[in-house]
Amino acid sequence: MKARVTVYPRREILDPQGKAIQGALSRIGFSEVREVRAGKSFEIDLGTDDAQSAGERLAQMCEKLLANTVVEEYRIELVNGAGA
Amino acid sequence: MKARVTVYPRREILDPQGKAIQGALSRIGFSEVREVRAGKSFEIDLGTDDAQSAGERLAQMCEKLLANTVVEEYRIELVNGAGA
Amino acid sequence: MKCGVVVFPGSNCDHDVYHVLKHVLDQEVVFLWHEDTSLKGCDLVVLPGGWSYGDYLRGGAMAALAPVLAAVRAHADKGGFVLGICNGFQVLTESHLLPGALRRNAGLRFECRDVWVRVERADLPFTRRYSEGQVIRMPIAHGEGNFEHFAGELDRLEAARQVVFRYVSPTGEIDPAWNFNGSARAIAGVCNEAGNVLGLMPHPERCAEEVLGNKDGLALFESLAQGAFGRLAGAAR
Amino acid sequence: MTTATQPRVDLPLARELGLSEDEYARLQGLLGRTPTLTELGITSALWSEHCSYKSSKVYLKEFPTSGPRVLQGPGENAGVVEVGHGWVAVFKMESHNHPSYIEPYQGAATGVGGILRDVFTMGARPVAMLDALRFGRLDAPRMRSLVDGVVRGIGDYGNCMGIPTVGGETGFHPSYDGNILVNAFALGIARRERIFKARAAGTGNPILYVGSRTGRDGIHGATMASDAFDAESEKKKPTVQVGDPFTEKVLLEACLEAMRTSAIVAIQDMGAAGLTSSVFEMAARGGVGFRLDLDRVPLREPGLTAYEMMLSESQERMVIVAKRGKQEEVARVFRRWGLEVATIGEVTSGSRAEIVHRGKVEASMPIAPLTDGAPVYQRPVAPPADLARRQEAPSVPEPGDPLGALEALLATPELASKEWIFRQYDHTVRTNTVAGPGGDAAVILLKGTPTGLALTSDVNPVYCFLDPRTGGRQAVAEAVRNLACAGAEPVGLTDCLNFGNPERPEIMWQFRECVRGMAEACRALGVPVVSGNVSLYNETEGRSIHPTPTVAMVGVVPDLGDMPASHFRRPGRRLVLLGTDRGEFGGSAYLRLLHGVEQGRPPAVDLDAEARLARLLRETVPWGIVRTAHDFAEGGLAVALAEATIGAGMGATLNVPLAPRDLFSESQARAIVAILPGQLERFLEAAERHGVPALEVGESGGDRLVIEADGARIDVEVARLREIWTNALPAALGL
Ligand SMILES: Nc1ncnc2c1ncn2[C@@H]1O[C@H](COP(=O)(O)OP(=O)(O)O)[C@@H](O)[C@H]1O
Ligand SMILES: [Mg+2]
Repeated sequence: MKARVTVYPRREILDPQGKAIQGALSRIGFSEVREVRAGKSFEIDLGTDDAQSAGERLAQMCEKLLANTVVEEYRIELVNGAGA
Repeated sequence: MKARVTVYPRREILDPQGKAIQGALSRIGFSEVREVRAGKSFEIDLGTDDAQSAGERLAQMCEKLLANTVVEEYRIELVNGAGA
Repeated sequence: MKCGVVVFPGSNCDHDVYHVLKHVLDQEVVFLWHEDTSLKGCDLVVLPGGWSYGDYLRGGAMAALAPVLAAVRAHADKGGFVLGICNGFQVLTESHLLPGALRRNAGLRFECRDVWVRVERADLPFTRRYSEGQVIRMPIAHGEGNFEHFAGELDRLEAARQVVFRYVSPTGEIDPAWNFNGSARAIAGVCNEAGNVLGLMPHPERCAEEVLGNKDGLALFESLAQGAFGRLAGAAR
Repeated sequence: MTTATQPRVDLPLARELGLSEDEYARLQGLLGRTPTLTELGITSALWSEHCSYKSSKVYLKEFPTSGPRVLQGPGENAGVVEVGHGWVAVFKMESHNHPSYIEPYQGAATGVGGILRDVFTMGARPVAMLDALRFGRLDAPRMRSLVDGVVRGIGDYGNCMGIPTVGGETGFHPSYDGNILVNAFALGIARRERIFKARAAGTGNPILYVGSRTGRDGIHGATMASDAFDAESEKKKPTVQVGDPFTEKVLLEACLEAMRTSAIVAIQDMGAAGLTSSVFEMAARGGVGFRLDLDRVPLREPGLTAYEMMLSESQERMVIVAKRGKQEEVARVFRRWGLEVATIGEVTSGSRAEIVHRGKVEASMPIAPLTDGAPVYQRPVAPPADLARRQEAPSVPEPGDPLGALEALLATPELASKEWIFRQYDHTVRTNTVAGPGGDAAVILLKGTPTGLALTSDVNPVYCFLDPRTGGRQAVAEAVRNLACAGAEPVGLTDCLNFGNPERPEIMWQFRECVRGMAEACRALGVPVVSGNVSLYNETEGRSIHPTPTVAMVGVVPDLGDMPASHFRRPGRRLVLLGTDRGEFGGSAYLRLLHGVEQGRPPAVDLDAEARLARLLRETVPWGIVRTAHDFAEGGLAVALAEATIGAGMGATLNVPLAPRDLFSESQARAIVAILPGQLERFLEAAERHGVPALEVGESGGDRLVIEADGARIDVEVARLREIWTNALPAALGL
């Protein structure tokens, strides 16, 4: 089973990277872009097919390592093993 | 309309970050993790509701700025304005 | 004072700290390996600068989970001295031994230069050889040193006097132009509530010898050495 | 890929891989049969320009390479020079031009990784780096992002390794619009008796593979580096290698630790042409054979063919010949650092390479004819047809407003401060940096001694273009002068000879002339060449770069206590102008950047005058009376004085006997020094004794730079110059 974890700076915290990208996009002609948020994405190949336990394990991984919850929030999406 | 762009190192190219994260996860007890790929995620708020033109513009943004296509590949997902 | 310098794979200021403690201040120093579970009786543990485990995720994130950190935590809980410099500071925030988080510099680039830092507290074992409000010059070299916390938490830190160093102008004023990495409230270093754990982004070990043209950082190590023996240990041997 | 789908080995394929018809015939002759695909790949890599130096070898022989301090000259992974107190300096420079143009971040990063491995493979701990960069015009396509990528790549790699980048140089010129140069220099130190060599020996000794796994990245990088650029190069994208500085850092620590076990016979990094060049070169140096079992090579993905494994340029890998029975001692060290170790073969008697994969002999070839016996060419040489026109004396307009001219020069990316770049490099880690980037030479402390090592990198490609012989002399002379300004005696140099397509006679002429000029200067100034690198085919769509023989020089400062700065630090110091101005403007910044003229003969290089100036500085610096010394380079006296005052915001007032225009002349062998007031006589006496023209011209002090020259006057606040000079580069980059 595969999963995708996305980690973003928390909403209430500044995102200088997102802002810089938005600025750069607008300078090269994409002025329609209203906002960019920049985060990280992880594709994780898990050795289990049990969605329930996978979800729990992934949450632990996020809390312990993948995200710094002081300033970041995370989202977990399970991807069907076959579909990935 | 919002979009999510995900940028990953191309498959055949070394992904030191993914490798390091997989190693760290395994050291702290998540040895079931077979592989981690590490990439970037951008949430982009576009000033248009036309999915067709949005898709084209986003592809241009990726080619020009968001991804370095020499070593990275990207994926674009449109998110319904209301749903995001 | 027996000092331990932790070596993570990827640490690269370990020898620099070792050098100052051992050859400039004549203290007893040992290296501690990231897999060690004992601190070998050290009074002071230093987490040095570098890129622990490559730091490809976030500075200090992986090192915070290393076996040696459990021992460091126990040492800190008992009131032992822990000093984190640069990457060491990141390890301490990631392991919640210190509050806050260190994010990418606001300018999104690595910065190496001298900065001016104001000593906000001179009553700590780390700072007693400085005076409160003293402005010192120290080198910095990092890409992720932008100190961040929620407004409420920042207020709490200020109230508890946990802010130890701030980036300032050469004349000591807080000024966005001199807060080169965009840290909240220009915070360059913080301690824990008990004052026995200190983390800072600037490198005191890089300005502790005359030949390098700046000795402003030496007093930090002297403060610790003096604390342990009630006098300057370097002079005692 | 299975054998069945492998391409047929024939001349067209050999050509595609970069071999000429003659070379292919030569290989067939050597083997007495048609080569296998693997053998063909190996040969094309070993006989590539990058690995074999086939076009340059005949001229490189002209360099002086020995001297009383030289322990190892060219031929090993890096040169080795004694620097006193039982220490040796180990250094080399390498180019990573083509990879950096294709992917600037990874190209520059892996360039740094490669040069560091060259140094620590010799048993030395890397302690300092320089980077010499040449970019095109900032408004050329992709150029701003190339600058950004290269600088980030160098920074991220070196910073993570914890090795300070203490200096370098950065130039901009249209000739690099389509072909930038990234030259990386690394210096390591070791105890004299602890140097390791890459010389395989001992029949039956195991060959170990350590470090990262092998992937398909960078296959045929050496061949790519030996090819000109065209639209086709785009297709070669998959050859991009990705650097992993963390793995390199642990590899460094593990190698240095393993070298203390006495279980290592020889060690070599896998650089260009990966496993092929490392194993063949080690065997060739030791005069032994080897057998490799490719089934044991650690792979990143399954299914690599023998061909791919032999030619992969995956980074952060080393090959070790261990003492038989002691390999476990070595392996333990690497495992402790979290690195993989595999025994992939052994040293054999005789002189052949046997490479086996999946039970099949993939290569069986003699070693020496492929390495030492690689083809050598004496390519046709001819001066360019338009040389006379290039060298025609240009007319030199008077500056109506000397201050305006100075400000305009300081505002060009060429002459502006490079702080935006070097602030992204950690230059204080290791706590040895006594003089970091921003001055003439960088100086690092040799811990535990009063001694310093001074480093500098120099070349003026415009001079080399106008007159390669003089340009070659000038690069060496300027480096010696930069070192002398720190009171350092040069002990050796390494170079990166970046040129266009050697198959063009005028390029080979440039090459020959530059090398001759360098060799003459090395002899006259007593500096041996101990290592170096040649990068040819720097050409895009038929347009060659300017000849760019980058020189990186290392010197010894006996006692750091007396070292002058390259800027004024205190008021009241007497300023003395050293050397003679001849009003020389050929190839000058003044003509090129302010008047768009790149023409004329470059300033003459009087090697004897250079030697005398250097001796004067080296004698007087230890007296402690020379508090500032700064040489004149691009932009002449005016720019040099601006730099000397900007450094610490300390002004100066001078009156010089020069025509206003000559404030910008680039005559060589000149410098400005600031002398302690009571010591002026003593200094002037020494200058006279050394035969160096010296003239007291003013003193330091105040916050303005005031220069009187034959009625004209520059009078400006130093702070204003500083602002122009520091903001110019970020502004030009659009930041
Ligand atoms: N790419 C770079 N990396 C590090 N330092 C650099 C770089 N480019 C220039 N510098 C530094 O900027 C200063 C000025 O460089 P340069 O003009 O080449 O000096 P000089 O004319 O004295 O040889 C030097 O100290 C040099 O080390
Ligand atoms: Mg120079």
